[in-house]
Amino acid sequence: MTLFDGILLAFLLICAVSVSVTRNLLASVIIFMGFSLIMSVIWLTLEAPDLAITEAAVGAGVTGLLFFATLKKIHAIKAENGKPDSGAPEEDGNRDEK
Amino acid sequence: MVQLREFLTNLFANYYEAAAMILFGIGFTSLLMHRNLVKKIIGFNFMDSAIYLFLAAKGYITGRLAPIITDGNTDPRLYVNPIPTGLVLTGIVVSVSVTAFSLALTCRLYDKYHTLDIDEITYLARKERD
Amino acid sequence: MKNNSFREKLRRFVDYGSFREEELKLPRSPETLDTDNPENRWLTTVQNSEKPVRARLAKWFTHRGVQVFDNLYRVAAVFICLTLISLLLSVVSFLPRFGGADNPAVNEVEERYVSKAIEETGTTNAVAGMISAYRGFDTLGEAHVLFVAACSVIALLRVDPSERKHGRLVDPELLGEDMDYEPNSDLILRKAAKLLVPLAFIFGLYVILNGTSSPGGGFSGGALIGAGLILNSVAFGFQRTERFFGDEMYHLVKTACLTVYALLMAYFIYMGANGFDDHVWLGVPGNIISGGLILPINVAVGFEVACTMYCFYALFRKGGL
Amino acid sequence: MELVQSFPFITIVFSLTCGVFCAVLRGNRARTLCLSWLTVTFLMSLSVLLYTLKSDGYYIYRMGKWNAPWGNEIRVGVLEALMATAFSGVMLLSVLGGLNHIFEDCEAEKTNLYFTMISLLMSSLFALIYTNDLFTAYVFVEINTIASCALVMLKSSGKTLVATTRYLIMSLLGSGLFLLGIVMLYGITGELLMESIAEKVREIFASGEYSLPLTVIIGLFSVGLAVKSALFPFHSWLPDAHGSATAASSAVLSGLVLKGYIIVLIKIFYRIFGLSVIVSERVSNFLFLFGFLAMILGSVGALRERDLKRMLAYSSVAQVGYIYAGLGMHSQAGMVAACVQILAHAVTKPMLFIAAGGFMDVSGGNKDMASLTGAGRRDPLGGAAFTVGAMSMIGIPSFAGFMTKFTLTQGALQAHTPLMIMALAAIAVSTLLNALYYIPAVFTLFSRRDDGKYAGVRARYTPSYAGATVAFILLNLGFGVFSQAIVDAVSRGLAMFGA
Repeated sequence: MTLFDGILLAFLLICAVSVSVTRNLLASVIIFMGFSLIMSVIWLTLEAPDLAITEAAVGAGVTGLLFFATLKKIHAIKAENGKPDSGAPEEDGNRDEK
Repeated sequence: MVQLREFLTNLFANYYEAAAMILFGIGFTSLLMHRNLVKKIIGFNFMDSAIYLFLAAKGYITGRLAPIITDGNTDPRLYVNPIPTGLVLTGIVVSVSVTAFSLALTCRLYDKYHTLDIDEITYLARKERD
Repeated sequence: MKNNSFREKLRRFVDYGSFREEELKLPRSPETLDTDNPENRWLTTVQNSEKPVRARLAKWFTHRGVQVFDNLYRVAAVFICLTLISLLLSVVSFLPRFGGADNPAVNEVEERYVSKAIEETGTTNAVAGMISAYRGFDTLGEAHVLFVAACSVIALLRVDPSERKHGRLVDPELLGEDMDYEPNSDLILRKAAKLLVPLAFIFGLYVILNGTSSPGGGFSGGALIGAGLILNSVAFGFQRTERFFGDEMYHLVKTACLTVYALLMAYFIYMGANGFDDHVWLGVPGNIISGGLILPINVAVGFEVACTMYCFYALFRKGGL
Repeated sequence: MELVQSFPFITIVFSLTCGVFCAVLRGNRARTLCLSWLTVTFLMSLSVLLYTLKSDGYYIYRMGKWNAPWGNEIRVGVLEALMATAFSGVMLLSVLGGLNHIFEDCEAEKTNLYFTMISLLMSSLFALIYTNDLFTAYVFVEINTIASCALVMLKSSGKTLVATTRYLIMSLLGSGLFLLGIVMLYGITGELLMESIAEKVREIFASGEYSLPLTVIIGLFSVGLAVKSALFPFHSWLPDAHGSATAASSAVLSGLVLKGYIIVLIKIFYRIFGLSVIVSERVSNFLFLFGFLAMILGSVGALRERDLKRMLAYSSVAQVGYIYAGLGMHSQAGMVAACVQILAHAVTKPMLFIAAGGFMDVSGGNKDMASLTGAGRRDPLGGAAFTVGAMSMIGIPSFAGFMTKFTLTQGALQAHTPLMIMALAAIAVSTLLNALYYIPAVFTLFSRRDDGKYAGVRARYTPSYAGATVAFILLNLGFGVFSQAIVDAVSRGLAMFGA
């Protein structure tokens, strides 16, 4: 049980708990990307280099990006920046009808 | 009292698996309890990462190297167990696919109901049907 | 008035269809009825008692039941998860030691993957040998999990090209204004991307090609190339990427890669199962052309993962490639 | 190794490729490709069934150059071949039956994706039936999950989106627990192949070493796969998902997808742990209890429903309860009853959903019973199919459903007394409840007193719908009449199904 592993695992648990606690979606996505980076470091300490590359490229990279794209798509980010919401789509401006 | 001490020493010995199980519990909680869809999906990712951490920790053998045979010495006692690494590689891609699918669903739901709260969405859908 | 004979009651209970308010000329619902009028009051009492048990039960479930269920659900969820964590922790304490050399997982199955990797699959990376050659069927299923997810995201988020045809969107409101392209992404991003994008492609290609001799392989290399594509489209806008990677190219690459992969695996498995020698040159372990079938498989999976990752991003941002 | 022996492998791999090609073709070309490939897989599975019946044994088909513990392998016996044939036949008929609905409900250029999902679902069902390796089962369970969620979601309406999200979340919970079970089992045995795990488990169980982990692992497998196959306490997602999907999707989901997970559970119980371990771990009592509750409360839920498709969905929950009750009787006869119920329900429920789809056509697209009055008279073939299905669900002899109740009662009689009483009571009560909601439904469909809103509408029979309903009726009658032959085949298959 080296100190380094302990710190990494403790960080994982702190990330997990803090995502459930924070109200702000943007913060939770950033914390999730941090979590994913720490995971790829842990894969290295567990002697699994394949997983480190994949987790770094796929975990923080693509998944984090998809979360940001979703948040942008649902205006969460725009609302946070304090910019007035440029005309939120009116109630029934959606594509699929019944 | 002795049992508790023994339980803790065992837990301390398997610290990777213990941390993975606590992470699994937290992920399972947020997937079950959170009403916000994005939080649910992040919870699902935590749960899956916890299972893969547990699996990879099962394959690790102290004092051995990653299974890349560079110097032609194929004595298995020098290398870590490659099976969990292969399984986790498959698992990570499964998690990405499921996350992309559920995020797409979240976008469409927000498009239609303008909320991320799954209970509110179910209520709106039920009201819409009557 | 309706006759309350047993046959009529049975008919009404048995025959759902006839039980419609207007046919029995009952007022629509008791609340809207003005109960001060003596004649209606009689009707409400009759109507309430006559309403079959099923409807009253349904009414209770839909209104009162939901709140009860809601806070019950919260308490139950916390309780379930605490018991789950404690149960799993107690199980972990009984499991074999972490990192022990005599764990049950260290048996002759694992030894063969490492010791025979070079001579049987021609790869120095035992993990790549295992997931592509020994247990190749899992990874075939794996590539198709990604394909299924890509198809579902296409089905969900794809917007008809006719609405996006002529450059500027026909109705930004319809698609939400975040769909408009990044008109003027700032200078830093463009300069950084100019350097990083080619680097990402080269590194991704390196990781794919060296999958058989160094850590990497189809999935990680593909994800790197995908990330490079995404960076390129973020920095320079979608037109630049659309020039060389549009809808048709995406479908062509995806179908070609997956079919080549499935055919290679079918040939490999059919030959292996029937004991024929599949005359695959295993190449010189250690350099790029090694691992027999694993190299083409890695390349196919790599490009499929790359275009799927970019397709996810493009679908989320502008509903189509 | 004759060519017939490699048919199972061919059906799995080339169903995947057929899915890939369907995604690129146009709607109707994808339809022809998918339907023709489904027919080919049906014929291939049939020839595998005849081969296994003739050779009366199972064979191992190794997927690659290396033998089992190192490479993957699939194991084909009489039971697997029978399930594969029934599943591919029912899949073909369901897609044929709901064809016009598919083209109506899905958006124009997304119908080809529907056929992609169908062929990928078919390949994952084949893989789940044949596989002999736990992690391969997990990978194809994932394909199954995403493809079935996509099938529900492809019908473009707000309600299906909500239903899909809830279905996906519950399914992810289930597969998370299932994967945790696999990983822990790998932790204590070090194996992934079912036979070698069975050896290690026998040693562990004899030495009594990892007693708590073994119980927790069995619990994880049961709860994980029970959540995915909508056993009673975890069934909240099923009525919305199956009620709001298109006719063909709900037919495939209720009839086949739920069964894929149960087959994996039967393999885990029967092949890895063996009945003795399951009995001593008392897990099967919980399964029997949940099955018992599902049989009763599933039917009560169906009684309460006014929407025809949601009623059929609730009745699926009850029928899944039958399977788990059979599993929970921890006896050979109970297992046979469970497998027979898998086949009988797979043959009956899709017919009901296809008929329900046909009724929606002739009554202006709404599903509630009030407007479906007299729909059976306007769509005679659909009415006949629905009646045959209802009779089989109630368990009238000479229909498919009867042999389930018969074998279940046989199994119950062999169990020890408290279990027997509960089982017999459950069968009686649930049969009564089935009758209480199927017979009024049939009466409504054929009642003469519809209010004339859709009086003039006559069902215009497309060849696919007519052919599918007639074929379903014949299949159901065939199952009913030759039930003894099927029960023998199932029990013979189960005899060699074990390690």
